[in-house]
Amino acid sequence: MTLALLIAIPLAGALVSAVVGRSTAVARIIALAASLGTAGVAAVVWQAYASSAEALTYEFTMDGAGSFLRLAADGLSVPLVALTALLGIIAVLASWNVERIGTHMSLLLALEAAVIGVFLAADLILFYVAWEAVLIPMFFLIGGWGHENRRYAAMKFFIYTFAGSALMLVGLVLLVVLGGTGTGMPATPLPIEPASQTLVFWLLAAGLLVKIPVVPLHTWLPDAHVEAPTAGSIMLAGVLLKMGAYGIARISIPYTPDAFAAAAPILAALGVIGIVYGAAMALGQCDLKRLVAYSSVAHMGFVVLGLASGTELGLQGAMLGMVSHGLVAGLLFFLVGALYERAHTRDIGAFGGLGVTLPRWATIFVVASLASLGLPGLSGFPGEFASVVAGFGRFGFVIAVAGIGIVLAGAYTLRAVRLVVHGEPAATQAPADGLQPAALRDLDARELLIAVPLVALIVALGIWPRLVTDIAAATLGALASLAGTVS
Amino acid sequence: MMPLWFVLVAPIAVALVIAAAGRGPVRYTRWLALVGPVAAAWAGAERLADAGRETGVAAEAVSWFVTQTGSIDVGASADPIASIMLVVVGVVASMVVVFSFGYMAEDASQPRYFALLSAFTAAMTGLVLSTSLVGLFIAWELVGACSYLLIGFWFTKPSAARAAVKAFLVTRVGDVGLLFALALLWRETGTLVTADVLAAVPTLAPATITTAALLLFVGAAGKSAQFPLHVWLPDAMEGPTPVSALIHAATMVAAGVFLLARTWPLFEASETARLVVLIIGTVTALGAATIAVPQTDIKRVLAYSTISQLGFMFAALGAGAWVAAFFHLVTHAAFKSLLFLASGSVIHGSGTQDLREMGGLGRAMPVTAATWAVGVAALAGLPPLAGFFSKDAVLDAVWVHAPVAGAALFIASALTAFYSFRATRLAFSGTFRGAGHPHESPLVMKVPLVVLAVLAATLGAGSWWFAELLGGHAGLAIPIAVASTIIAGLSAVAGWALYKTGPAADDRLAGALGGLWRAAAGAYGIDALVMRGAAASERGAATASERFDTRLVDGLVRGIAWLARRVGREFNELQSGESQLYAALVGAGAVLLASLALWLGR
Amino acid sequence: MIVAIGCAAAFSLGVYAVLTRRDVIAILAGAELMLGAANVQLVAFALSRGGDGAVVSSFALIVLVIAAAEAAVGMALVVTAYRRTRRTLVDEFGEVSG
Amino acid sequence: MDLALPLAAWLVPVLVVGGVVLGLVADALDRRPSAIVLIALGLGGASVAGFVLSGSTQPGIAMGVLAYGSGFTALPALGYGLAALAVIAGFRRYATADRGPGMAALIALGSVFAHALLAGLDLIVLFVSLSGLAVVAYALVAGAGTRRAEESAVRYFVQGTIASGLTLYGLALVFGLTGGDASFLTGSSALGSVESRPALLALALVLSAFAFKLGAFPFHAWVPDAYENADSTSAAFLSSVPKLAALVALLVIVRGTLFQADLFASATSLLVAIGVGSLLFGSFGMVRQQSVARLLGYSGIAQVGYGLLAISSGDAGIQATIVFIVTYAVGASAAFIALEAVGRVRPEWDGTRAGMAGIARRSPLLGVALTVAMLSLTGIPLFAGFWGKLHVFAALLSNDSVVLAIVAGVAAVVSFGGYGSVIRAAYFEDSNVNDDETVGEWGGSPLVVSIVLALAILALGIVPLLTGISRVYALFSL
Repeated sequence: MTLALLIAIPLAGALVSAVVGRSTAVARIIALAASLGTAGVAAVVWQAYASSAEALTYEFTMDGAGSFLRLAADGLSVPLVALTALLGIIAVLASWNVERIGTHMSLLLALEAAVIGVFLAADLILFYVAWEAVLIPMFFLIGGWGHENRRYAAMKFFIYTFAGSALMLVGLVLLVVLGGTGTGMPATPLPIEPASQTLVFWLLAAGLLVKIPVVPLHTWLPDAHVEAPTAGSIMLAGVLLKMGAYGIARISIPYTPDAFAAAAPILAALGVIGIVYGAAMALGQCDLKRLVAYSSVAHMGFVVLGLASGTELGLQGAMLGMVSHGLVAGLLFFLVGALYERAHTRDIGAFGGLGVTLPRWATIFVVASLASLGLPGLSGFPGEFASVVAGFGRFGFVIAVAGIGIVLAGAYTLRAVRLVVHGEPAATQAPADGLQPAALRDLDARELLIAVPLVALIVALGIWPRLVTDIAAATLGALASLAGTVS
Repeated sequence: MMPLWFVLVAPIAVALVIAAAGRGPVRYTRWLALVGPVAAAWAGAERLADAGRETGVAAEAVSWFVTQTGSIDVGASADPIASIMLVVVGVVASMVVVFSFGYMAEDASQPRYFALLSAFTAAMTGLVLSTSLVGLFIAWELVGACSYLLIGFWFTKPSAARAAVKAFLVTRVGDVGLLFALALLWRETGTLVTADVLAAVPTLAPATITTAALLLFVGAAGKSAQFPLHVWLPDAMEGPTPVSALIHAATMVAAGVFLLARTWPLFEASETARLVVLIIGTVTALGAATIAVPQTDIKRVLAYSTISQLGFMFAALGAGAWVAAFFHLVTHAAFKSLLFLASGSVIHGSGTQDLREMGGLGRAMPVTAATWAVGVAALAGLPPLAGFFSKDAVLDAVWVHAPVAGAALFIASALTAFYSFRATRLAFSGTFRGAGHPHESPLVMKVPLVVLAVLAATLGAGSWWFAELLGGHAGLAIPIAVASTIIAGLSAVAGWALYKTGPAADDRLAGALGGLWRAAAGAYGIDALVMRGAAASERGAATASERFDTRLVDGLVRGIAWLARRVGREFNELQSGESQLYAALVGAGAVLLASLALWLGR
Repeated sequence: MIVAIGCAAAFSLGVYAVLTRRDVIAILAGAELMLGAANVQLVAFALSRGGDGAVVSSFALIVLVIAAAEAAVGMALVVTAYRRTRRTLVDEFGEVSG
Repeated sequence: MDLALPLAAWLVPVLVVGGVVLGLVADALDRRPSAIVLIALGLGGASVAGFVLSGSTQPGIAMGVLAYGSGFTALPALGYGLAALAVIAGFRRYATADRGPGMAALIALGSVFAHALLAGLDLIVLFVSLSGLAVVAYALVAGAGTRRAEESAVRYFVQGTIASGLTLYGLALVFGLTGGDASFLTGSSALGSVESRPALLALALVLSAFAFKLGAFPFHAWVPDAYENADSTSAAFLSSVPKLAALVALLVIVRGTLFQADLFASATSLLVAIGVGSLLFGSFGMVRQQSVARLLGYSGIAQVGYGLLAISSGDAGIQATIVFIVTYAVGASAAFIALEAVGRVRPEWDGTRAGMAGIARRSPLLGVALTVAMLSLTGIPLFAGFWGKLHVFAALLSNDSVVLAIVAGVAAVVSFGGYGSVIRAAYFEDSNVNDDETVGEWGGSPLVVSIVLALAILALGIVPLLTGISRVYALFSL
């Protein structure tokens, strides 16, 4: 029953805040209450799963009719659900003073409910319904609260993902037709006959790879991020990108293992290209949000590499990579959003010397940047390390190309730090459109309430990654054995 | 017995306390920064004292990643070389902290400085104590990060910010090599605990061993600034001088040598890897020595000197004598940190870093001058100071193993003596050419100088004890010792004499050596080349992202959208508005269907 | 067999009329001709295949009624269009397109 | 011929006709609003009765001609319901225009013809209902009263004449081939054993007759003009009820009765040809449309493509067609009625996307209704349209025509180019016209009706998620 609550609470919150959203105070309270409630339930689910270690399931049946509403939480989904719940609170807090706050909060909570739906779905049709349902609130968040070319970005975001998921729907239905066991996803699904596995795998991959995103299919991400409001960006980078990788682990590996094993080198190549390409692109950006967007492409490249290796270490690396990127990207987007709220520009050149004018902001930004470039002791490192080591174990020296990406990651992150935090305070530089350094006030209590817990989690996960991997170990182990190689 | 976890955790806790306490009580909280180094030195000394009795302290290990097939563990334990390094790190760090009380007295953000120093000590001890390669790698990158934060301490200075980024990126290139060495070893041996890996070495294929060794060496070269990854060290002088003394003289740069010493069986098994190390070491030693000669900034002289001395150590490693290299590392740590602190005191006193503006400081800063002299003598390798014994061991080993390399090192040691005495003469004798009047540093800066001077002088005697502890051959190779002393002495005198007339001597030498002098001054253009490459790559990435990403990939997407609209326009044209065309369409459609049906049904 | 050919000819004549004549009234006439030809074809073909007379004739009668209804509505449309534009040439109505 | 037929067979049409008669009498007495109300009541009553009866009575065939019970009564009931909603939505329009009640009556009669077409199992009934619907359609399009409407009506009529000629010719062939036996049930056996050439010609002609009524690809020319120029409520009726009836009738004929024999195996590929043609033509044609009604016209063509593909995919296609057409009919009429509401909220709306910029800010409920309709037509989950598309995909894939499924998927994506642009216009464009002074009011009856339809779409979208498909759509199964 608790699983159903995980979706019901944010949905209820969304409906209520949509209806009553006129007054800002009420909307804020409801949104915060809903997100906190969801986080509470997520903690209960985490605890329940950790102690019992076998998947919690829930099926909604109304007098015997076969329902599609089957939920299940296991090692793969519990960490991601917890991440979604946490980022939900962060997103709500980050959009404290946004205009038309009622509808904004309801879209945000609807988005959270849909994403949790994807992670908990134990039914192929419900998985697809939740997958598409995520698009609608995000489309309106980008379009409604975006900046100059928000319309183009919203349309591009929707059509890009919808095109991928249309093919995915064909794949899913083919899976149901071939599988023959109805639309439910049993705990250990049996793979479909090898002949059509390749077709189904690549149909599913169309939808999943667009969402990760993998390099040739990624151009929607920078536009969507630049235009999305802060809360939208936090959720988009924090959880939406994980749905693709989750889909591969949840559906592609168990249902089409042979095709997955055959496609693993291609996936690994795409991952490595993503790492290098994302980092190279980020190096050339002068808009902070585009820079973080491209860095997300690079981070998800590591996750794909980890998945492609098919080994348990690789999968754990991918899981860590997903959770860590959720925290790091969420924090970075929050910081950039806070800066945008104050300075109304995201151009990297407009800043400088923020270390002096905004010490608190600068410190957290440096910590987040170091985590983003994968410094040990912070959450970025374990995921990357495990993915690279596992990827190397499986594919050998071709993975060394990722090394370039790792160095470039250091380059673009530290370039951003150098241009924004270091150097003389902006007073001496030409202030961009009347940006007086005095106008910039440092992070206030609310913003610290968001940033500090995230930093604490990033450090904790960096020092002791088994916080996440222990939960996921059992499921990932089973998946690894399915994916053929167990090393 | 000082527990190892305390040595690691204490400095981190102290760092947090100092940072949290903020500017107010910094006068008192900064003394806490001594806790880490003293603890490290104490623990190292304790373990060295009873090294005789093989205590075999149980390694407290904990598994970082657990998979069904094997786990990646992280642990700490102190074996002899680790204990020595603990002492080195502990002593030098304590001296630097005490020196910094004076040097950084009026700096606004002292809490951040002392917190970072303490964090660095923790990272360095972590690196030294780690029993698994993963633990070592984690500490390795943390050390790199602390160095980045400390070089860029005065981040308002754009040059410092750039130098910090450069240092981090160049060492990151090395770290990537190390990462793939670990990945290779994990794939081949299934474990990353150092002892198990080294135990498995005989079973590995030669090619794997060589590749792993070379990758490890890439990591070491990055951190220890060996050619071609040496470009970052001279720029790292942008950081505060005590930082240069601690990080860029004694501890971090020595990590490369320590890594090779720690994984020695791997190198021992691969002839080619050792050859590469020898070549790179020798080239770096000689190259850096030539570059150091014409330098005018006192800290850059010492920086290139450090690169050169590290070249000596790697040459010794290449020649197979890792004990000699390790001994030279210890002595070098002592006298080089002394020289850096002394140069700090000189800069603090005279207000300038440029040798041409100094002069006559001997009289104004007697203690600094005296300690500097001891350091310089040790660096030049004049008996009976520590440098003489350790350099002699290195020269002996290299000469026996590869005479050509030995000769090159002899030339390098000659140059070392020359530039060290040139700097001494320019700085300390003659009349003060700079503005203002130099003054001696306060007591809190003089004490560390004296302590380190004593160490630099007496460590030489330790070579017997050292050899017997680590198993190298004791004693002094007399012929080598005599030859090196003569060469060193002659070049020292030459260096001292030539610069009687002060900086003018440089122009005379420049005239005499012509292009070579200018080339050496510009570090043979390598640095410029790398910087131009980096800038070009950054611009390239910008234009690439503009051209490739937005035009090509996005263009493709917009193209598809345009195609859809274009097809749409064609269809809309079909709706031209004439009624008869519509009617004809209906008729034609029916005929088409009928013929299709007939044809299909035949 | 003759009837089939005859009806087919009449039908195609009707179609030709609808497609080529510019005057809407002529098009209406063509339409009537088509329906009539089809009706005769229906009756002839059904009877030749042994259809029961009553059913066939009732079908034919209904067809006639429907044809009349269509003609009526068609004429109504033409009249309303004529009353507004004073023109009955079909190709002058080319305002709606795209 | 026992006259004690079960209620389900005759009660529903009688209610409608009764309503119409009373309405026309009221109109004659010059009390137009009550006329509209009476007609609407007739339709509404019929719809409710239909749904109630469809569940309770045993399916059977009345007078050998008209099937009733379960699907055959429920689907017409849905038709009547949609017609009733169209009339209610157009209440102000019909109550004021002098030929208003006539239009409402036409809609009611049209839905009766649709019932006959859908439930009829006899060649004669088929021809009567096809022609009847055609005549009603011409009148409705012309009824809008604008020059462009009349012109579209004339053009529609010209095409219609050829189509009905072909239809009659086709039926004549079938009638002859079955040896004069008009009934579908008994005729199909005779058709099986007849020589192939004329039978195939007959099949082709009957298919083209239905294709024209549905507005499928080669016969689609009238659709964009008719939907754009008819007034929104008649377009709502035209785009949903006749299509519903025609598609189900086609399903019955091709899959259920007449063209059963394996001689007609080629029917599948014919349907696929027309289906894919309409799918592509509609989807791509829709993307550039500025006028929203015209855009919905192209979308109608595209959606029929899905229906035809469903029919073409064998037995699995039967439930798929039913599910698809129900969700499409509700979606299409919701869309057009929402346009009517836009007309009311912003009277000077010129029918284009740009014209309705920022309408959602002016009236949020209208924005929601529009969005729900658009997303349902695109086939996005949580909305009724998704289940239609899902079943079409499942049907196609179950007789492993993967390529067709992919084409259908791509077409859905392209179609979002059109649907999405409407949502974009409603929400994200800033309206250059400041709405407060305009004379438009909150939206009136069309807004209420479109909200009701939007809720229906949401219910049809979400309830199956909880209770599974069978329970909800069993009602309509044949």
